[in-house]
Amino acid sequence: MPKIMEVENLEVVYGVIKALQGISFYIEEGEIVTIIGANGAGKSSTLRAISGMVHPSSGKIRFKNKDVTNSPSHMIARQGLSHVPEGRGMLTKLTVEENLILATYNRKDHDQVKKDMEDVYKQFPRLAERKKQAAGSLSGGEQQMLAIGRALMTGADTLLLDEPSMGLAPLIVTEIFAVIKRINHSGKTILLVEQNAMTALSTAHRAYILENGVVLKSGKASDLISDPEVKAAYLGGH
Amino acid sequence: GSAPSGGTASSDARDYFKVGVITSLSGAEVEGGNLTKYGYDLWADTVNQKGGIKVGDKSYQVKLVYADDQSDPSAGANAAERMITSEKVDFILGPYTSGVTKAVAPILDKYKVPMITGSAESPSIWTQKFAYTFGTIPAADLTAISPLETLSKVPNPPKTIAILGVNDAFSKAVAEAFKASAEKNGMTVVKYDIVPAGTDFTPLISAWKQLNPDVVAVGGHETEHMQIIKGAKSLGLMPKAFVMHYGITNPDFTKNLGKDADYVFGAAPWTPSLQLQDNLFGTVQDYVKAYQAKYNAVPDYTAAGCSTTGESFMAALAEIGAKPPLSDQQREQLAKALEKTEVNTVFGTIKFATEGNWYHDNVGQKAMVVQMVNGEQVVVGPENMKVKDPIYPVPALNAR
Amino acid sequence: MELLMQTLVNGILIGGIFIAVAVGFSIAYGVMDIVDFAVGEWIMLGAFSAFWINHYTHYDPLMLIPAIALFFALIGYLFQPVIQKVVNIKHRSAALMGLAFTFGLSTLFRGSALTLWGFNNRNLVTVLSEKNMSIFGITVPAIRAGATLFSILMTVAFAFFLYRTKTGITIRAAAENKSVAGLMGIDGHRIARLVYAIYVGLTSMSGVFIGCIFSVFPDMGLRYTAFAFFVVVAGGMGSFSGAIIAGLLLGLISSFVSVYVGGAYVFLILFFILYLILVFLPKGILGKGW
Amino acid sequence: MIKSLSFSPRKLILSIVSLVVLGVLPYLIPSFQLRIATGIMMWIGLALSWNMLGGYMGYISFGHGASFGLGAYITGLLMTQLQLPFFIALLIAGILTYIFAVLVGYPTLRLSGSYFAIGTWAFAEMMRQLVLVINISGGPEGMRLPPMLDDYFFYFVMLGLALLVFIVAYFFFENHDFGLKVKAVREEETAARTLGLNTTWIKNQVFSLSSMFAGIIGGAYAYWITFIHPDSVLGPLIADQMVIMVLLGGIGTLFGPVIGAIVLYVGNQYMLAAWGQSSAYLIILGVAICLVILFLPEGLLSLPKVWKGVHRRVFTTILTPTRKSKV
Amino acid sequence: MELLRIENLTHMFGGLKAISDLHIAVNRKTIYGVIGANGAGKTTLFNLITGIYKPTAGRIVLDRTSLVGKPSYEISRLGVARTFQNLRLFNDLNVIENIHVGQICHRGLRKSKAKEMSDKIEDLLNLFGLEMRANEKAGNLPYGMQRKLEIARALATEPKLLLLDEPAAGMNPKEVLGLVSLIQEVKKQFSDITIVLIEHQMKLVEGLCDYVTVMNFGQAIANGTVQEVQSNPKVIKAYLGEAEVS
Ligand SMILES: Nc1ncnc2c1ncn2[C@@H]1O[C@H](COP(=O)(O)OP(=O)(O)OP(=O)(O)O)[C@@H](O)[C@H]1O
Ligand SMILES: Nc1ncnc2c1ncn2[C@@H]1O[C@H](COP(=O)(O)OP(=O)(O)OP(=O)(O)O)[C@@H](O)[C@H]1O
Ligand SMILES: CC(C)C[C@H](N)C(=O)O
Ligand SMILES: [Mg+2]
Ligand SMILES: [Mg+2]
Repeated sequence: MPKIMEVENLEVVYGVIKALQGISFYIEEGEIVTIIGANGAGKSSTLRAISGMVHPSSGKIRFKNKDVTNSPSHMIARQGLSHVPEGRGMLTKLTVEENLILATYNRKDHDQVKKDMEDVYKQFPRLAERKKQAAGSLSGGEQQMLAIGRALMTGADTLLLDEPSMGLAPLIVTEIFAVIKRINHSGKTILLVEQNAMTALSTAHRAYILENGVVLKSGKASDLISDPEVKAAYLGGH
Repeated sequence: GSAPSGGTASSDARDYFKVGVITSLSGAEVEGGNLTKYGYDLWADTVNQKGGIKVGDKSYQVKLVYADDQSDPSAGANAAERMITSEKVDFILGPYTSGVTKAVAPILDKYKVPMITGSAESPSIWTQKFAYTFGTIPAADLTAISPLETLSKVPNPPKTIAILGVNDAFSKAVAEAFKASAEKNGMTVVKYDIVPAGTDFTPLISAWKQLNPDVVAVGGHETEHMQIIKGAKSLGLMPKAFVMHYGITNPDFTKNLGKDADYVFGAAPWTPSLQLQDNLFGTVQDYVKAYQAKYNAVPDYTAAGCSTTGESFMAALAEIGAKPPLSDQQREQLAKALEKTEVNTVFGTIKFATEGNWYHDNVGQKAMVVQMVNGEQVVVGPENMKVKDPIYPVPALNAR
Repeated sequence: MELLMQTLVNGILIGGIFIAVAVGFSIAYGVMDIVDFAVGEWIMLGAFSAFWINHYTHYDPLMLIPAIALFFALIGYLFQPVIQKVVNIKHRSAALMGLAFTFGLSTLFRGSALTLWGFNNRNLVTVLSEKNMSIFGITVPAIRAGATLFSILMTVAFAFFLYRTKTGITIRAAAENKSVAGLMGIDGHRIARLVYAIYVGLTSMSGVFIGCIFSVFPDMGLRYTAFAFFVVVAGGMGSFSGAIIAGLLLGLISSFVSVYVGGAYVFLILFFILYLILVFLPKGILGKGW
Repeated sequence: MIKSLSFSPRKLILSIVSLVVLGVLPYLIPSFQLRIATGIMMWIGLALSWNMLGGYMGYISFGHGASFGLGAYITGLLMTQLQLPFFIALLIAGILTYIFAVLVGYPTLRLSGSYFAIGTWAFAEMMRQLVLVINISGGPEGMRLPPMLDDYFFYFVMLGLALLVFIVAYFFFENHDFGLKVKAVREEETAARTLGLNTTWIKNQVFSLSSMFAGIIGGAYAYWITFIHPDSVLGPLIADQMVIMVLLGGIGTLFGPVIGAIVLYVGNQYMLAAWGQSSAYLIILGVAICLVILFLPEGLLSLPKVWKGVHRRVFTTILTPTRKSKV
Repeated sequence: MELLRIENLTHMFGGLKAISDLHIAVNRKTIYGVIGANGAGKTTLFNLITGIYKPTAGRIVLDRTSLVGKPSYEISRLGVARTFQNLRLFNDLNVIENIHVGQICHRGLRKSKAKEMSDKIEDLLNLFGLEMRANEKAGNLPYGMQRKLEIARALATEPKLLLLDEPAAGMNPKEVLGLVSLIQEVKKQFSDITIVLIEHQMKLVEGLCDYVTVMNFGQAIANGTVQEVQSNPKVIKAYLGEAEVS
């Protein structure tokens, strides 16, 4: 499988704080790759840097063999990358429906759009019930569903998901990961940042362990699950 | 901050008169403010061409220094302070508006520096009895009564009148004067409104149309006058006459309204058609020519009133024989001298009242009634001054 | 009775002017939160450009409207990045700095107009200026009717555009959160530029009408800046039907107060009611939504 | 930690020195400059008072001019109608403005954001119209106060008021729990309420306090200029200038308003003096404001920071040229 | 023995019944869990208790004083503190100031020494491991730390009743265990505090809660100990799903 994304020595600095101190990793087409790590490890910063929400102080990001380091986020998005940010990035004044339509901004394949819309509503019936409700007044979980639904609507082939399970009921969490698997089977590449390390590792093909802005470990997810250190550090060691 | 003695002019030696002008070169009253500037500039130029102000056997050039009062009283007060204490001017001309005048006057009293305004006409200035503030233009309440007097003497004179005044010091005074003289001359006031600046007049115009008065009288400035005429035309209001005061003699009024400006009555203490002369400007016609040459517009009474303020000062200076720069004492004397001077100018005979409700205002000037005819101011009253008979009722706006 | 009707009509027509002033601003400010203190100056510049072109070419000002609108839209489009730079900073009151900046801008515009074109009051004449229609004794000045019609149509058009089209949604999205919009592939800055261009274009357009109705001079805009804010906010930020109703309401108040209460109290009552509306309908006349 | 009010000796000395300077200043400068200095003090006071509401609490008011005008007119009335001495009149004016603000505050502070800004603006315009139509105020004729023309007196009055406002801002808003409460309201009103802050009361206090100061200063202004008119003390320009001064200097800071007031007022006055012959100075003023904001979008106070920033950037690029190649 | 009692509580948003006829009784010094599907009405419940919304119907009683219709700040002064699901920190204020705001209105002894208060702050900083970031703006903290700061801020008011809305959101299992012991520590230090928490991470609920109410569509579909509800088929079907149980 060809690499769809390559990241080299990525550094992100906020004022004085060095959130990322030169991390490198890659993603192959059709993979699910997960990044796990403690609070403040730099997971979100990594995603923000890739999608152009923050500009790295150094390092290189290649997406589909194009250098996208420092290109504005809307340009990156147009190349088929969709980022579900931490805290869901609701557009609170827009209705549920408008949030979803918005995501299709750059799409031309209108009939496919219709299908996807139906899929999303089938996937999250709650959203269907709330079409006309302002996104801001949704419950935390409903918002999370909308955020993911919106990412699907962009028709992007690569998704960056920042803690998609956050604030979701266990039942829904299982569903969400099922969804992630399914859309991955349908050919989408996924970079998944998760706190729910166990589920993440059992869903992903490969994983990177991030700490204080550096990559500690990386490898096949199945291997890392059984790695004692990882167990101890992230799975609440049993 | 060496206070009241702060104006010690004698410190710097100069052989010209330094004259401060405070007027509205920006802000709400910018238009009128610039008219006054035209007037003052023309005086300075003429004086300097003629060799300057003659004191004793020597003549001195004049130099005007301007200060914009931004149409705001406090800015005016600051300007006065600056003129006197840092520019160290010998005397002051201006301002355009009554409001600023009232804020400037106390400062003049403090430093004992005389000022003549060639514009401010609100009677409320003179009742304050400021010692160092003078004015060449008779207060609005004196001038605004004449038009209706004249109209009351025409064959089948107007019986009903609607009066509107904009709610500023000057315009309100005019409206009040209109009301007084209307009642005095046996007209019934069918509607009387004092409206804040910026009001849209169309509703009132419609109301007048309903009441159909013989005369509509307006106290305001050129901007409002133009809006009234435009509005009247578009809403089909046509009284037998429009009466206004200041503003119709403002060049823009005729320039912008063309035919529609015609037949409007106004009060003016001065018109270009007067047969007067002085030894500075020559005849009124010469003055008008000079003015036209410089600004290609016909001067109105504000401009003339301003141009001639200087002549009173010239007379007073000659009287006390003070050479520039004036000392504090001399400026004090100058004010005293102004109270005595009586000068004949192209504006008329300027003499300032020394007591009464119009203290230091030039009350001698009789106000004329003018009517616009083909863009010209024609004097139609009072009897002893009129050139033509007033045209009344006037042709309808849409029938010209 | 006739007077009553006439007063009603006058009120609506005055309201038309208020709406005209606010139509562009309701997008820039109401939707996009672009605080601009130079609304009145765009009006003034629109009026002046109509005056000068008409002065030299004698084309009817109303015919010039499209050209002027386009021209100023272009100016707005080219100029917006400068304002953007001011507003972009990571700072709690970034939007406010835009206000300070545009305050400087309005001073600059007025000063320039005053210096370049002088203080004079100028008259802007069009075929409509003289005309008026009379329907059972009610007189309707053509030019005012034109202005009212124009502004209401424009407002409705934009309401539709913003709430019923995809582009509209993207504008509102960009307005709320540029970076999230960016993740959806929307160029927030381009949108902001677009909106500003539309606003400046529309506002200069209204300037032409206002110039025809009243007269043209450097300070003519001062008063309208206030009313632009009043109408947009009283109508409810981002609510277009609200803006229309607010404008008409203010117009009707002015008209009825001058005739039936007394000219002196027009603005007193106008602002009092405006204040009450804001306090008791804190989300604007219609509450939220368009 | 919780700021304690222990003056560092440096601070103490600095304050003493500046106080001395301000005290002797009037005897060193000509009376026009003295007049400008008085104006500066007045605007510093006004800007600081606005900043309490707009800066620390984040409630942007376009109606603060109303308090200024109200104070001016109350003082004027008390001095002309009741022949009260200036300071008594000023005191009463302050109290009345405060009470008035408390009453107006309750309905008005239910608004927030743009709605508050415009609400206050509408209210101020209403006040102006009111004063224009009632008789006791002299309406459009304006009102004259007994002239009292001692420049020193007014300089020290304004200086005193400016200091008063400054001290209140310093102790209550910068170094006191009250200030923290106010900022909490600005940052997250709901959270603040659930932490036990009676935000309604806090908001009303700040509103009334800053209005009161504006009112007192308005009273002093009236006596200083000796003539007040609705358009000059109740016009929108008063409030606008307060806002612009604060933004120009640095909103929500202690010295921002001070600097903003000095720069804008002095700028305006001297450009007026220098180019007052024509309206050109308006152009210069406008351009100046635009440039400052453009290059210091966080206000003049950020000048040193920006300056350092420039240095740092230059430095890093010099020291680590290799970086460039990496990116 | 009983601190909080909720009876017949109902709340409507327009036509939508977010809470309908809810009954809850919380005993002193216990940790009470509220779990349930997304949109079940849990956060709304907190908003009603803390006076952010006014209930459409029903009673909320704390220590025999009714909270219904009281403004939030009074409720807080009666000893109720909370955290928010979508964080509501004073982003522009630093960590210490955030905590201090919590103290201001709650020193029953208004004049209590600044020293004393700053010590309390120190303790909270240490307890929550925020001492390193003490002077940083709250808005710049990583998500997890922001959550902890909110709890610390709430505790600064020294509440009788502490409401936590998804305190473990955005924490990995290890961190969740950390939080469990942290909250237990809190219970030790604030001896007579009572805690009601909303959470989706069952590890936390298992680790802490003495008693749980499960909500769905605004109603309580089950009450009991964690074990009881976890084995309740209704709960499994509506909330947990098979995965969690097996
Ligand atoms: N806007 C910001 N300003 C300053 N520092 C920041 C900012 N955003 C993040 N940081 C810092 O960068 C570091 C990494 O943050 P990041 O959000 O990437 O961590 P994370 O792995 O996503 O943590 P979490 O699991 O809590 O989301 C943290 O120390 C955080 O404090
Ligand atoms: N202000 C509001 N207006 C309209 N509906 C609302 C409002 N707030 C909440 N709701 C609706 O009420 C229901 C309950 O919301 P609530 O936030 O209490 O759910 P929750 O139990 O906290 O869910 P989650 O666990 O996902 O946070 C949701 O369906 C939500 O859409
Ligand atoms: C009309 C002007 C000649 C007078 C000036 N407007 C005043 O207020 O007195
Ligand atoms: Mg994160
Ligand atoms: Mg919730």
